[in-house]
Amino acid sequence: MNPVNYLYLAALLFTIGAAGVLIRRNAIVVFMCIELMLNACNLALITFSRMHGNLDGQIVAFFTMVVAAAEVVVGLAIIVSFYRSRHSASVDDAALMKL
Amino acid sequence: MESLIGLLVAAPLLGAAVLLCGGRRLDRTGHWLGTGLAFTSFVLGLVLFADMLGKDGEERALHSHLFTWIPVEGFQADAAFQLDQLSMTFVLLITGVGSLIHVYSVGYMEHDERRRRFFGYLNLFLAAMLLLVLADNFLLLYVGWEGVGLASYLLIGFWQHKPSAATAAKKAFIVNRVGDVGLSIAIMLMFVTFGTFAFEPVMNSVGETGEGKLTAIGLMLLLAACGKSAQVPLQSWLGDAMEGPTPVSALIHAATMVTAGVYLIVRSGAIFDAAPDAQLVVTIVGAVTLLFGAIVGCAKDDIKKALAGSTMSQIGYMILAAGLGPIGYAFAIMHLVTHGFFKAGLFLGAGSVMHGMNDEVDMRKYGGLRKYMPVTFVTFGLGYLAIIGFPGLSGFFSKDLIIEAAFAKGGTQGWILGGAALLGAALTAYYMTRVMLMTFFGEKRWEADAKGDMPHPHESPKTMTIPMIVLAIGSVGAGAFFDIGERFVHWLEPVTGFEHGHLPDGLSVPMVTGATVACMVLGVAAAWLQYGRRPVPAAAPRGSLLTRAARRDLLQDDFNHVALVKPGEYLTRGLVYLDHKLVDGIVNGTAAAFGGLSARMRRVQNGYARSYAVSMFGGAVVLIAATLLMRAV
Amino acid sequence: MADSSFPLLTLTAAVPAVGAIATAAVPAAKRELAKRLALGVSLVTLVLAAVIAVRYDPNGDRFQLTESRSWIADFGVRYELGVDGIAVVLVALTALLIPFVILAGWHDADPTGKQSSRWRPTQGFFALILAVEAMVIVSFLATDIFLFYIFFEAMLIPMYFLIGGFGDKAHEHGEEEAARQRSYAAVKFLLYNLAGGLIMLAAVIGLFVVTNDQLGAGTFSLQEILQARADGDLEISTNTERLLFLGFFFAFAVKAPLWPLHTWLPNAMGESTAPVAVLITAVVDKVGTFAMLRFCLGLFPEASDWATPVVLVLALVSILYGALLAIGQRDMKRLIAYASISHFGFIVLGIFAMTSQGHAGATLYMVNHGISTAALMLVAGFLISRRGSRLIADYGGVQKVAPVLAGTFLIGGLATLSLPGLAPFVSEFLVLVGTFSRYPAIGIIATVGIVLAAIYVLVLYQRTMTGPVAEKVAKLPDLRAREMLVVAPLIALLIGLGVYPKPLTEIVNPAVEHTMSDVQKSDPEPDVNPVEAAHE
Amino acid sequence: MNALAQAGYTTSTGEATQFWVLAIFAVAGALGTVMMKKAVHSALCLAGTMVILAVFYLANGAYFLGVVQIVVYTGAVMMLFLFVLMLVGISAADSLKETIKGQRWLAMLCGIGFGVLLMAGIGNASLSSFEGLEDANSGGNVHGLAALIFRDYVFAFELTGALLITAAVAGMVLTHREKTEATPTQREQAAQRVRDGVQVPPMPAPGVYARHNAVDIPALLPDGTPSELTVNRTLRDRGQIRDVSAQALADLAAIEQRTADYQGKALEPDTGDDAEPNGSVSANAGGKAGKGEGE
Repeated sequence: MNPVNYLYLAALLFTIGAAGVLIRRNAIVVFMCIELMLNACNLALITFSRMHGNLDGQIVAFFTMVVAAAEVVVGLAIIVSFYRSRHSASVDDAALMKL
Repeated sequence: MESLIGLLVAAPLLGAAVLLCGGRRLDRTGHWLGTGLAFTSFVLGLVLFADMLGKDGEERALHSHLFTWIPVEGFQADAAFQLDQLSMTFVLLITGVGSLIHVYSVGYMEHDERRRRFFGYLNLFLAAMLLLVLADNFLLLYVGWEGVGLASYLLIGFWQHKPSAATAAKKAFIVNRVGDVGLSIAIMLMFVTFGTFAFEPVMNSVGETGEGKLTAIGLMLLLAACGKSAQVPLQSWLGDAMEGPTPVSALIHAATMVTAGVYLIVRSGAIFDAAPDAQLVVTIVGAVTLLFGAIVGCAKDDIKKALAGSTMSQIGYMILAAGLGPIGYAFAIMHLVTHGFFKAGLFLGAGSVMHGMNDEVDMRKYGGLRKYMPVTFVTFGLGYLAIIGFPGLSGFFSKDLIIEAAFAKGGTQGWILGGAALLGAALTAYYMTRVMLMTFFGEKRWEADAKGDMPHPHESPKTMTIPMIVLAIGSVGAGAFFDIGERFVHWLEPVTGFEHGHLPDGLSVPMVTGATVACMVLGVAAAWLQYGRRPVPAAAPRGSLLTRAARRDLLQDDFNHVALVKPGEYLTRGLVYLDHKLVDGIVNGTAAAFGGLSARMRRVQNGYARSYAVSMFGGAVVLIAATLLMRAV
Repeated sequence: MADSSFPLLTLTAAVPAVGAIATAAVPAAKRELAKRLALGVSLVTLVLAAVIAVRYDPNGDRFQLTESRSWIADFGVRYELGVDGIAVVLVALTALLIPFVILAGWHDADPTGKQSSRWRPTQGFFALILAVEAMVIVSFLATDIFLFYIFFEAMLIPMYFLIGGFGDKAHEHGEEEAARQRSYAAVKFLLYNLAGGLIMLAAVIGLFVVTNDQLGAGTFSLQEILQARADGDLEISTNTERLLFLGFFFAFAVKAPLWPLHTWLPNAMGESTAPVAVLITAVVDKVGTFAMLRFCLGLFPEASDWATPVVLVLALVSILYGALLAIGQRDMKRLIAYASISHFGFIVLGIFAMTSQGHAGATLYMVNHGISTAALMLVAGFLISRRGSRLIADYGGVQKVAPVLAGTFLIGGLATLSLPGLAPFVSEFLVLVGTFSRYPAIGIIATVGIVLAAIYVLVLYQRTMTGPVAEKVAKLPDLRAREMLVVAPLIALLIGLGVYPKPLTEIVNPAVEHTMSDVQKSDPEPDVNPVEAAHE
Repeated sequence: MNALAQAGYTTSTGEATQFWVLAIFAVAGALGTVMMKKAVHSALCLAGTMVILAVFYLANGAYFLGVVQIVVYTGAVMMLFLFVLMLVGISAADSLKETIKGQRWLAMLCGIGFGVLLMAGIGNASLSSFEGLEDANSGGNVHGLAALIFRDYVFAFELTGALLITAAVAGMVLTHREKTEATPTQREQAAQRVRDGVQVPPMPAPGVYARHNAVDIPALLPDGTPSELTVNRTLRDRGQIRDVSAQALADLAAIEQRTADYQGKALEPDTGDDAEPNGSVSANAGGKAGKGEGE
């Protein structure tokens, strides 16, 4: 089997995640979908590093994870405070950008 | 000597500048300054005349080149003067009659608080008219041409508080402008054809180009002449021009300006000689106008309008003569000069009558004035005899010569033109006798004017009578003086050329002369029968169809109104509407369309982060597709 | 004349620019100071312009007093100034008119008292006028197309504020209607000219690309491009040249304005104060016609030749259409605006007649039209400011109460109908002759325009100045000293240039010959070789 | 692994089978994450997918990252998610019914297009050849990474450290709520209740008159209708209220029936005195509203 399949898988997962982000209203689920996308990217990166035979891909994936962790912290905090003020975790309730 | 030519124009121009810019402090002395400067240029003219007589025929023409006016690649317009016998004739006429009328105006305008400005305008007119006749190229002539138009505009509308006067002035200027179009097109044609528009080179190289172009130039010049000299079809302004003060009518609309057209045609005689078709049209216009004016003159009750009709008709004679070519040029100018004398005299007389009658112009309210203003009566009478061509007086000679020349053209044309001229002579006698009888004979028919005070006619002051006397002398003697031994013809011959016309066989000079006199007698008799024997009704009878048409200037104004004015108004209104609705509407419509479009497009901004995300995602898709396509290509 | 080390041209443009900033900085209380400062600056500029006119040598190189600094090296944009004869007279015209504009607008921008004391309209007004002057002068001087373009567009900003901010208070439907119309006019002006400028920008870039392909290094320098064309290094393909020409021409036709792109002018001139209206029609719009003559003909001769028939027809339509609409107007400022449209038609006619008389006439026409319109419009402005109405119907018999005003108005009007002896006649006749000698039919039709001109001028004069005195007019004061100071010199110029235009023609002629050689045209020969008059 | 070194193009069949089996589960998990109605289930599906990904990492020779994936993601991050879920609780946001018109179809369209394009891109990227990580991982994967992190990427590493700290602080700041005024004493609360007049007595306890007193069972009013006031608000928001009123009413009816039988007379007059409890119901409704404001 050619490891390119890993890339196909990554692409598939990324797409699914993206679709989830667009479809779901619950902020937390949306967040999970984002995590899913990140993971898909990581998989791709790691496959690349294997293809090119050096570890830089893994390093990038590593940083991605770190950043993702930080992002999760902040994002969830935002969700919590938003819930406090609105009693809702729906992204559609934050529609202040409406004209 | 050449330098004097410049002074000739400069003197009245200076007067105009000083009087118009001088302000109130000149109000008391201004009119004498104007008159003095007019006389100055008259004296200068005499000096030059004397000098010219000193030389013989061909060397008499003087040239003075002041400066290059418009120097552009391939286009040389000079400010240069040319004083030959033709110009000299006009200079003397203009400055002489002009000076007399200045003097007359001193008395006539005495009670007008804007007299200073009036004299300023008069001087301006003199300057422009002198420029017109002294210019040595058509472009400079054009300057004078429009200059006299401006002066005439200012003077016709001098009593601007009267809407009728303002309208008449505007009408005169605009109709003249139509003629000016002709003149400027003629100049352009000359430039394209000869590469220049100075008199000498153009006339010298006439032979080197085709007749077609010359005909075009000639017709365009004729159009200009029609505008300035109130010839059919551009005659409509002259009648209304009588709104101006009477001295103006005498100087500009009888003696000098209106004859500029004749000058133009005679001056460019070489062109017309080479373009017979154009000449034919000129004669036709002349003949038509001389009848037209005469008919109008027969029906008018307003003394000045009647005289205006007569002027139109007399200039018709001149144009007719000028159209006859070398046979007629000299006679045209000669009639022009004599007409300048007697018509100016007649107008001044009319002015004197109005002066005594509270500015009443309706002849039906005159009558029996000969007892009250004898001097006016005598001078006016002499002018009257002169214009109807009473044997021995100047009109007799000049008009008779023109009629002979008309017959001498030969063929049917000759007969038609001559017949028209004869008929004109009869009509002239008729309407002038009518004026004479209604004004000075019969019992008095005076009425109180609008302010309710009865006129008590009296003789005018010396400042007014003296010029009338001088002009009367001129109108008696000038013709004989000119005609005896063909003095005038020989004087002009070097410029205009001359050839004796030969009457068609079966005609002889005495026969023509006799016919003329007979016609004159007929006209007088007819008028006496109608106005001399029985009293003149105070209210004009309804009259025949022709009479009524003639009272309305043969419907010329109605025609212009229907044919030009109304359509013009509709056109402008329509265009204003279109400009607002269509041209502007398209622009504003586009703007509105964009407004509506954006109003729809902002609906996309529904504020939901998710739908924004969709558009982002879609953008990403498009980008990837684009990159892939790029790589595939 | 050799390239002088002293940057005279830059100085001429810089003086009003600096003056504008200084004027704007004058504190609110010192209003009079601001006015005097602005007037002084404009006079200094006039002196400098005179120096240019003196230093310019008609028989010297095509472009003189040139300056050249590198600006945006990557795109070959240079700061290049230089004058040819046409630019000299137009710079002189601009510098000459601005002092009169400032004098005429002396009280137009005095605060009405409603605003707070920090409100400084006067300073702004005069600063904006000076800014416009500076930009116009640069665009006349620039020989680098990109530099020209920038100032050609930048002009719009101060003009926008002058029109929208300081409009004519007199309006039949009261103050707020006036304000509405004003902002409408300002926006219309801006959008029209921006649209034109946008298309021109595309053409400018296109030109750069072309030069970049063919000369190796792209350039905006007019002189270099002309040189390259002359040497045959630059061969623009027909279609490209036509497209570029259209891009340039559109912008200039909007600015000039040519039918049917004209409708912004009546609004702008009608709603703005008389001095600003003069600024628009006598100064700013001249950039358009000037640019047609310099850039359209200079850069794209073949394309100009190709477009000539259409342009001539458009010009002809403008002449007659403008005159006819002028006859139909009820508002005197709009009437003068439409008259200007007619005159711009004459100018374009002269430019595209491609004869030296036409070109010389068009150039003189720009100057003369500037002066005559300024005279007429400023006097009209004085009249309007007295009576507080722009409607012709509200006047009558002014000549009786204010003879001097009426007289100057009449002279301005006579100049507008180009009476011989006044300056406009010379240029108009040259244009007509130039057109006639190549296109007789068009020349004849255009000549009809002089009759229409007589009609709209005299009707205007008759309705306003003559007849019985209208009520509310009876008390009108005659011209004041300041106003005389504005009008008298203009009238003197009209007469002077009408009688003796030689000084102008001498400066213009060589430049005209250059342009004629650019378009590779020569005047049509007369049928008969002119026989030299004896006294020549 | 060594086999893999020679055959530079394909991987061992073992890995292949592992990939195909696990990939299916991974995709299924991902789909579950998106589709599950309840957030908790989504979280669990996601966790599953992540674990599978961790296995793939290991298979790809990224041992360190594989472990980190399990520890950090599946361990820490997902737990964090569950905590927040517990805080926020379930809400109307969970319903999968789409509210924005056309959103779902657009999303689907873009998603499919995106996926197809991406795969096409990978497809024609001609990535046939690849060399494994043998020599890269020769000194051990962790050493290799460490060498890179602390030599080449040390600066980025430092930055991420700073980033993490900032994030931690941010989390605290965002969730921290400053107490502005002193908590009202019992007396003040009582005074307040009397002042705004609604629901003067304390909230009724859940389960009153009900069969049993579970916390999610509303108390029954004298006429047998349930009073939602008696149930915790979070439960109310989630709609997790077990309504037993019907049964209670049935019992009540049975009791009355029995009484009636006992007394041997029909029960007409009983309906008249329903006015009072109705009034209390309305009062309760008002009280509910009042509580709403009070929050």
